[in-house]
Amino acid sequence: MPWTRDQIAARAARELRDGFYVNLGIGIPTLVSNFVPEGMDVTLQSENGMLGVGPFPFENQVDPDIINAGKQAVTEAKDTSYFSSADSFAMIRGGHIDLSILGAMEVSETGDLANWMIPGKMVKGMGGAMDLVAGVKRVIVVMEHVSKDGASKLLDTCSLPLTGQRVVDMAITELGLFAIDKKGNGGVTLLELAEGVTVEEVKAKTRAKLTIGAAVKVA
Amino acid sequence: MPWTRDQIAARAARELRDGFYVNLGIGIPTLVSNFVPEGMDVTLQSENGMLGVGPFPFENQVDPDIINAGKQAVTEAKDTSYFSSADSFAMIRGGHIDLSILGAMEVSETGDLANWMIPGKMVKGMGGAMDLVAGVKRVIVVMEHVSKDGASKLLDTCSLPLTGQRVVDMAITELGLFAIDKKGNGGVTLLELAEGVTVEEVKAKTRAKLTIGAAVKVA
Amino acid sequence: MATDMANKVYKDAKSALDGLLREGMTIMAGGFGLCGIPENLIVALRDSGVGNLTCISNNAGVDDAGLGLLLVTRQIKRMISSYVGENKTFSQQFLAGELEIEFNPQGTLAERIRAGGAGIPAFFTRTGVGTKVAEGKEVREFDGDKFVMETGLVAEVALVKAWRGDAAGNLVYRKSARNFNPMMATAGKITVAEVEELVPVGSLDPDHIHTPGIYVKRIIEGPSYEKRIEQRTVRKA
Amino acid sequence: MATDMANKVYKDAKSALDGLLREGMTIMAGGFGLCGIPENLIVALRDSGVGNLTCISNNAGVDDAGLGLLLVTRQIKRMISSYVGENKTFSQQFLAGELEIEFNPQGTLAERIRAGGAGIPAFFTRTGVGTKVAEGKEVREFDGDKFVMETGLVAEVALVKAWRGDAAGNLVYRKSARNFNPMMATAGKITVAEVEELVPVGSLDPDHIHTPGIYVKRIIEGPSYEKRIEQRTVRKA
Repeated sequence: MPWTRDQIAARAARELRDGFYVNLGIGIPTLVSNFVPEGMDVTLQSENGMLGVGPFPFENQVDPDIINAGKQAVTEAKDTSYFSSADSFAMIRGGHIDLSILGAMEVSETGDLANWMIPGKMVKGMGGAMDLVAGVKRVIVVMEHVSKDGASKLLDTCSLPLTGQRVVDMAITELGLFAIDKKGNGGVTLLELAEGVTVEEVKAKTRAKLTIGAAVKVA
Repeated sequence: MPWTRDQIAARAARELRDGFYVNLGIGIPTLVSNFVPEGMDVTLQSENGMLGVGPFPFENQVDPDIINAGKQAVTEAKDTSYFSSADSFAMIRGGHIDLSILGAMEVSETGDLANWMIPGKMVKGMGGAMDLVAGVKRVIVVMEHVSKDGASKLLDTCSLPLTGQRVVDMAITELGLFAIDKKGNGGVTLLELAEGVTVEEVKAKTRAKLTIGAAVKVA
Repeated sequence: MATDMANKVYKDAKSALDGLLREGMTIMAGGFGLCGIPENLIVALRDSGVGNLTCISNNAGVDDAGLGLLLVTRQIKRMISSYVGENKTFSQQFLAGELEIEFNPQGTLAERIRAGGAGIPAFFTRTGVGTKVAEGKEVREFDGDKFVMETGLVAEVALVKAWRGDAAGNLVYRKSARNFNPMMATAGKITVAEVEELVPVGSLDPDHIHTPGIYVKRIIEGPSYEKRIEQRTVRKA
Repeated sequence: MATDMANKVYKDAKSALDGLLREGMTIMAGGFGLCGIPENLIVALRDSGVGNLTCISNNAGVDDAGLGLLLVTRQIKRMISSYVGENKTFSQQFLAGELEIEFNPQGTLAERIRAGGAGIPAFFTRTGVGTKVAEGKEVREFDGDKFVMETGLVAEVALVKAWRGDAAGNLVYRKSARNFNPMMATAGKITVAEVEELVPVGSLDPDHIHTPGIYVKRIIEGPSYEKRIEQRTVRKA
């Protein structure tokens, strides 16, 4: 069985470390906050200008002045601070955020990321994604392995306009976990396989230079 | 009688306008704050990071965390705000300060200013002077007309290393008030003469292209 | 223009914009989504009827709130934004070729505005290198990494929203409603602020003021605030 | 390095610097004159004996306080400052050729540090155009005016002083003691903060925090503060 959205998020959460400052994108990335290990100190940043983002509010806690970058109502953590969006992106661009987890349309074997526009369709804008992937220390993409029309999203070269070049360190899909060689000649290494998924399925659904990690049991 | 230091400061104060935000340098410029007309709203900025600088404290008001850019103990005004030095110079560089009044070693007829170093002598540093003259909307220099060894400080060209190029709008000395053509071909125009000072004395003590303003009575 | 304290306070949004508006001008408007937007000033801007505007704002509001109000009336010719996904009117006008858009990465937009207010005409950032954003711009290496040059942004008028303010123009923002407001306050040739509460001068702690009064030329206390929430995400008790 | 909250608090200045120091390193120290300087951390740095330091600080203290302490012990090889006029030891060592100095205009220094912390490798400013400061640097025109390119500054360790702080590293400065501390907190690879009062997490208002905890890796409560005033200018009652 391929991983569910929750299982992908749970796997991504295992990349968190005590003391990390993390920025989570919208969608599956948001779910990662549900899987932070008990007792681990992880601080969430929201790029509109908030450090220390708590869970969604109870109905009586909703405050229109407390929203995250997805424009969702959220709450404060115990150590929250607010700052301007300029200061927020100074934090991001300056390399102070340990990890960003975000979604993607395409990821290439050299770590190129496309997640903001499809030529010919209405473009909504890149928001803070370009700043995040360029500035954060480590970038993990969580996404479905193939698009709705069956095309691989893990490619040798992105076909869509880029969000960032050589920026993705790791991709987690329903099929498994992949390390990406963004600094060298490129290449995707399958490090973990979802229970019940075969290496053959991964190979069939991946259009990138793929290596099977030593720890992966070839069924 | 040439103007005293207080008279120079008082004359400079007449260049203030209601609602102005002003940065004053050390020395005679500091005295200008004693001559702000009653009822006029002038806000003083100090480049270390304070807007709304009040007078020196009474003995029991001294607070080591409230100092001006001259490292002098000062007090708060009714509408004071504090900010970082980066934000302070963003304010200065961004052209938000209406007027800067500061001292000088030399001023040229094109508005060049030298007030920070004498080659061969120990250099203390330029502090915020270069930022102020480059960023503030209008710059008035208050200074003695000649140096201790009798050399004119109002020159065709500065001999000392510059603090800023084409930055000074007006100079006020013990001999009078001078407009400086910093945008065009240069030139110093005597607009006001201190009581009892002659145009001849000004001419003798000025080494710049000098025009006598129409309103100045030639004795 | 008089900038003394007494004269900074205006009685309402309409009078606060009086004499500042003209066809084809560039206006900044604070806020992120509908959070921290200058609600009352935007309505007054809409009611003024001034058109052909270039608006610099992170988003374009929704169809019936925020800058969306100015899209419905077709007062906006061009937007400089980072994300406009919440607005259907925007899509329609854009696809019909009636509206221009310049997308900026959000952090680049924020920094360009900060630079504009700080007298910095250009700066280098790694954001957007190797993407469409860098096309036509100078790309330069520093210490072996590539950076793209971006320019400062200013506006003829900046409209900002704060929580509290005083007659000297000092502003304090509340929580994540701060967002783009502080930089825009510095980058407007004329900055007009609206606040939920106008408090007496001297009642704001000098250490808590986010925008020093020097940046604010006109200020009003808004009569009311809708403060709509776009995504009312709640937990079950 | 662990950065979780509990581990950010150190018992004293000496332990807070433990493992961070090495000969020839670059250190930033906050403060303007003697106002807002990290008094206790500077003493601990002096006591460590580490030498050949490059110090980035607006001033160089006085002979017996602030960075002056490190000049007396000849631990500083090079200063990047804007004004060092208050220090006689400095003059002597400089004139003897024992000390290097790079003068920066104060605003350029402040902005370079801000840029360093914000991931901006270079920016343009009009400050210093046509002066010695611009020599050897790129000068470029924007809109008909000339600007000089300045680069971002970072340090291996930044030492800052705040009024209050918490175990998460959040800092609040007091009055004009803020000065260079906030930018330096962002520009240190490792930032160590000392505060007059360490308060419980949650007791600082999120809207009043000047330096978010992310920037502070280690924090101590200083045992005492001299807070010397350089110019004790008083009015007669």
